[in-house]
Amino acid sequence: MRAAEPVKAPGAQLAGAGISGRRILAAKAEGRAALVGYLPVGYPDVDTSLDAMRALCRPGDGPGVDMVEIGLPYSDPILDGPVIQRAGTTALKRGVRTRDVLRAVEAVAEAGATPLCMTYWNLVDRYGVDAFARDFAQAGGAGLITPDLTPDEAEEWMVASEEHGLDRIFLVSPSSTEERIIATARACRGWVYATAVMGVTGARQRTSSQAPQLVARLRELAPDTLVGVGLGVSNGAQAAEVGSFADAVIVGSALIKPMLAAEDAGTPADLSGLRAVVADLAAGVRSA
Amino acid sequence: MRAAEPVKAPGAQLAGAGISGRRILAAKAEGRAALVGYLPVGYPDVDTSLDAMRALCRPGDGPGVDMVEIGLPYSDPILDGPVIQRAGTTALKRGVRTRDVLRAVEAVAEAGATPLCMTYWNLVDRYGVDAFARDFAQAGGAGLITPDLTPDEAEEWMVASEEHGLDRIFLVSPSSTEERIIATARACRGWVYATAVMGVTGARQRTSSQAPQLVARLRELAPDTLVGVGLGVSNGAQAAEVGSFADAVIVGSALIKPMLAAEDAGTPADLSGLRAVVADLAAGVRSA
Amino acid sequence: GHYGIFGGQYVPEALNAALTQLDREFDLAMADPAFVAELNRLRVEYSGRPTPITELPRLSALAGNARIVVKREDLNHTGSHKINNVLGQALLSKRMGKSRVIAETGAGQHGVATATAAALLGLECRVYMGKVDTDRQALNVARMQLLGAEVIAVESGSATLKDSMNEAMRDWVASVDDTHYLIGTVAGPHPFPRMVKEFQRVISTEARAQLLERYGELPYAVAACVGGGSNAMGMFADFIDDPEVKLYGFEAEGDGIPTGRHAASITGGSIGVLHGMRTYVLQDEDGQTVESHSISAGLDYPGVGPEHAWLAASGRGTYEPVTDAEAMEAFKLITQTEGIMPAIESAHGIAGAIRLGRRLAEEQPDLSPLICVCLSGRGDKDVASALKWFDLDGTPDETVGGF
Amino acid sequence: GHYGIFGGQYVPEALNAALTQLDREFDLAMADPAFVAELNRLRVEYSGRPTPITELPRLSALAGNARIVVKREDLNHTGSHKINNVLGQALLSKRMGKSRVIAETGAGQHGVATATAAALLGLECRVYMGKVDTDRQALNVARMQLLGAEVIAVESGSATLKDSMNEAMRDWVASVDDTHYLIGTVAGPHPFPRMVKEFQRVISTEARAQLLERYGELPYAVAACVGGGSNAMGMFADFIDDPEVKLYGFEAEGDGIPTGRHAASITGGSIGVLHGMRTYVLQDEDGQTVESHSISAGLDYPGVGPEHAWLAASGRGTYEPVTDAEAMEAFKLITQTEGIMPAIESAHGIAGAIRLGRRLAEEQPDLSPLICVCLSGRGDKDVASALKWFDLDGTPDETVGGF
Repeated sequence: MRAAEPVKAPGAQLAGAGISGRRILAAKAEGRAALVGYLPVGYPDVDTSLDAMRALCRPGDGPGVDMVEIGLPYSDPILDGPVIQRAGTTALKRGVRTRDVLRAVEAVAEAGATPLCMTYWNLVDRYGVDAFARDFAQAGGAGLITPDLTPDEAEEWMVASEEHGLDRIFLVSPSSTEERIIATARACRGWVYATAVMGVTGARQRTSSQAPQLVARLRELAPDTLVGVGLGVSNGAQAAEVGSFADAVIVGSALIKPMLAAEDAGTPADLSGLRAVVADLAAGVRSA
Repeated sequence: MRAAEPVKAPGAQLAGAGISGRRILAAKAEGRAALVGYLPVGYPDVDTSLDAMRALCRPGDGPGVDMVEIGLPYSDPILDGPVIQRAGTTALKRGVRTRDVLRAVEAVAEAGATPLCMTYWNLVDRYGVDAFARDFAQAGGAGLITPDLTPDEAEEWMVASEEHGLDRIFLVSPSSTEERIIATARACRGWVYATAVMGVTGARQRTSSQAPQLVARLRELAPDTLVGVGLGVSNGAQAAEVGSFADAVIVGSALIKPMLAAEDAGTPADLSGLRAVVADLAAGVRSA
Repeated sequence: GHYGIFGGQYVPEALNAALTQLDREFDLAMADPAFVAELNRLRVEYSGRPTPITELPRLSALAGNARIVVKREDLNHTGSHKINNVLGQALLSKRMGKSRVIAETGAGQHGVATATAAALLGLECRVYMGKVDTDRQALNVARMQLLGAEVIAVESGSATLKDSMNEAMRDWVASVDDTHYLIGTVAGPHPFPRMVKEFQRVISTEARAQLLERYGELPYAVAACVGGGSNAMGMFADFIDDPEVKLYGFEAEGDGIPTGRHAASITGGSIGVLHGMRTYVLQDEDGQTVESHSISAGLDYPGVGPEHAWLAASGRGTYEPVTDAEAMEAFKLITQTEGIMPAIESAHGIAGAIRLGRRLAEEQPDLSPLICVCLSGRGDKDVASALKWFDLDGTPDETVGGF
Repeated sequence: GHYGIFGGQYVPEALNAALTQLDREFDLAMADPAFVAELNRLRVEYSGRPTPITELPRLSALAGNARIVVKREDLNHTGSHKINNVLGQALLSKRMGKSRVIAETGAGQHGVATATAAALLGLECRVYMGKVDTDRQALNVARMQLLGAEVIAVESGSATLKDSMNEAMRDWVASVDDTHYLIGTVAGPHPFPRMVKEFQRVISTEARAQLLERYGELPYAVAACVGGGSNAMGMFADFIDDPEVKLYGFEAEGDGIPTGRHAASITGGSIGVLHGMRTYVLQDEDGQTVESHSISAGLDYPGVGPEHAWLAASGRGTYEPVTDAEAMEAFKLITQTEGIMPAIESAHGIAGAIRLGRRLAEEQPDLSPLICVCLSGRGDKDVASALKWFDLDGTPDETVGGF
């Protein structure tokens, strides 16, 4: 573990920001936090999931998300709450494959948002880390969010991400030590994913009081690092609140819920609920 | 255990023979073995069981048994085979009581046969050994056959039987040692019950080859003792065979079978089957 | 063969030779260092003896000032003290040249233990079990069959333990030449009560030494549940000659003695003859055996070993009844405070010890009595009964991850 | 935290602090004589250690020239080696000031063991168990509840063991402040594989001394079944540095590797990341975990402890698969020849040892190899499975006394 001295990454605003960091900085230039929306590829099926991601980017007349966190469904998603589990498990049952993420990347890029991928590590490991990085970058992807890969085990990924110019978004948590916050921020490229609560994904009634504290610790220990806050944001008001102290607001379960509701209603391709939530969130990050 | 010297009971033919021994000697005087028939009191009900015992004594025109071994049904009859178990268990379910044996004694005595009682010891123990002996003798009973009481545990019974003039019929078996055959014969009054086989009660296809051997050992070790042979005799021919070497032939299950059959046929009071078996047996002991 | 007026040999003459042989061979075997060494080897290497004693601080906190220690017979191979006896008798069978053993069993514990010893020593094995019991304990029937034993259901009488003893006796009368009847408790005709006591004596021999070593003193009392009474006799044996150590036997009171639905032969029975011995028996006015009732299959027997009858009558031992409800409360307490799920049999002993501890705290508040209870067996076999009692059905407390 | 390329810590950052604390506290505890003494006291006085080694002459006669000896972990309190680990981790939880433990369980053995240790030490306990497992093992659900634990059915994924691990991880991410996740095997993120190995090491420490004392030599091989691999790692630990002692791990081959219905991660899987570790995993082309299949619930896991992966990859250990059919044949053989009914898990180890003995008799007829197998648990829990396999239904062989 390195010594606990604040990161002064000179290129944080430049090379260190990576593709996705630059997108956040663009939002910052508009005086607002960036909005990151999570959707799993393959739910309710691959094609509809691509439509849903397009709807994330352009929900209607107003603005959409800045970045899409494309989730890769996995059999053993230990950081996911029930909503994402249901969507992911259903997608797997319906045959989604790792390679489908590449189509999703293209769709998101075409729709004007920055494509990231959120994936448990075994899927990348199995694909081959370098091969995945290569294909992902080639499809237009910006980087990976890795919920079960910390910098400690990331040697191969550091090399591959450098090689293929991909962002590395690692997670920090309220329980992270100073040393680890610094080291993780140093290992990231793009931004740092701050998990607002101790717990799994899922929309919560109230935003966490731990989130502002964690962001404050990050600001202090790694002042030049961009910070996205995830876990628990469910509506525009919460997005506005989080956007007031974070550089990016990440929303997942709240976007999937209307899709699950559509499926339950027998109209899985109906994205109107999703569009409404996105519109509310996009307005939220702009209202702060 | 006493030394292995042959019993020379001077009164074997007199006082030692007791009531039941004298009945055997009377049969002997006719040049035949005595016939002892077993029936449990209370099966199929008390009154019918008394009728059955009367039928044992006088099955029809011809002769019947010389003695009736009145069985007292017991909850845990460890020396009984399935036929007697069924009759006894049924009798208990229908409410037979220990005191009913006294009515049976009277009925048998009235019918001209000698009444004995075959009983597991706890029933006597519970009644009170002296009280039972007193009441039994008073009703006209000759003595007790005690399948689970050997002379070793019979101190109280020796006293009571002397007091009330009752016969003591203990069992010997093919596995009995010389010492025990002698001691048991000495403890008996009336006769000795030789169990023809190692096993429980029940009619058998063939008579046991152990029976003549056991009787021969008794004749040698206790020459003046009268010997009844039981366990397995089922028809006249077998009775004749056993009667050729024993002083008394004891039949049980073969008598109960027709009564069970009558119950199964819905005519529990029908004693015709029983009468036929008795007639055959009575003829058997007279044909040797 | 007698304990005061109790005990004896009330059996058909046909069994006398076998009982005499057994009596003699047992004495010869116990005097033969090779036999004793082999038995000891099996106890140590096969069954896992010595079993430990375990102090139960969290349970003791509920029992006045008592310090309750349990002797862990539940840790034996096959899960109870039963193995102590069957190893001894099975070895003795081999020594007598008998190639076959038969046994009676209630819920199946002694049957499983006998089948186990028979498999170990290559003996043929047949187990008699009441039809009522084979129906409700099908798993134990199969367990014996897996061990290579033949299981015979007994439909006569009340079709329970006492009838399976009767049937085993009937078998033995006919097969005594090549067969040993391996009785599972300190009951039956002489020499069984004596022999089984000696094979179970190891419980108290170990416990006495362990208590002295750990506490530097003899216990205030030793305690055990009593059905036939083999674990209790094993627990008492080496303490009988320590007059300062009280002996407590806890009988199964079922629904309560006044209800007539119990199995407390000493407290609620009367003197009689059953299964070859004179002892306390549950019987009616005529001497017919009355069915016993207990939630514990292993205590559900209408008689008791004759030496217990004698210890009770002579005042050396104290015998008290414990109801189903008291036993199940103790079952729950020891399970939840100590992580030891006892056989329901043993839970009667625990319940009695807790009651004793509480009573002593009132009567002699300055006393901190050390009470050693024989934990005769483990509760795995009784989980279904416990569920029923506590109205559980195996439903999880909550379900997550469903959609 | 790595074994060659295996092991590691593939977990959410949220757990890092807890794992780091655990790693440090474990080392401090093991260096603290008071902790070691307390753990040892519980092993001896509560669980009944040392467990014996038992030679199996009648079984060995079926295994070439081998002398098969079993280490009797089945004699432990709660019936398997699982207690060795839970006592250690539960004590450690208390030391870390955590008042609550959570655990995953498959058929329920580790859950019962954890609930037991929690009851003993007064810890709150929650057990996650796949919905498929709670449905088919309702008795074990109730057993944990009787011990005072809360049981949560997990419906996500395949609703079996691996999903209950996922759910326990999710709980832990949210509760790590006051909660210890008591993993039941040598799997999961560092330091679990190391810590569980150390708590299970007692198996081989005892066995090595016992073998040397009884036979005056080290064994030709030690053997054990391998699911997650905790009993095997315990059996191997003290022999790893004896190069002349071969280490055999026997994986569950289910219906056979070619059928795809098996649980042999080393023999029939590939390298991947699962449950926080890099190891051999059963996975599809994309890296999605594939469901494992074994008649033995305790081996029915699609991964394996990372040190086993390393022992296999390095050649120090030999890992072979054993089918359901081979294991059940061994289950029957040891039951009927030795009176020891093993857990079906352990029967895999026995089957492997018999096969090894026969193979050695052909290849090296002059060798009389001493093979020590870890008999990891008793078979009581598996009677129902065995019945089904052998097509028994608990019907007695015969009925007598009916009319």
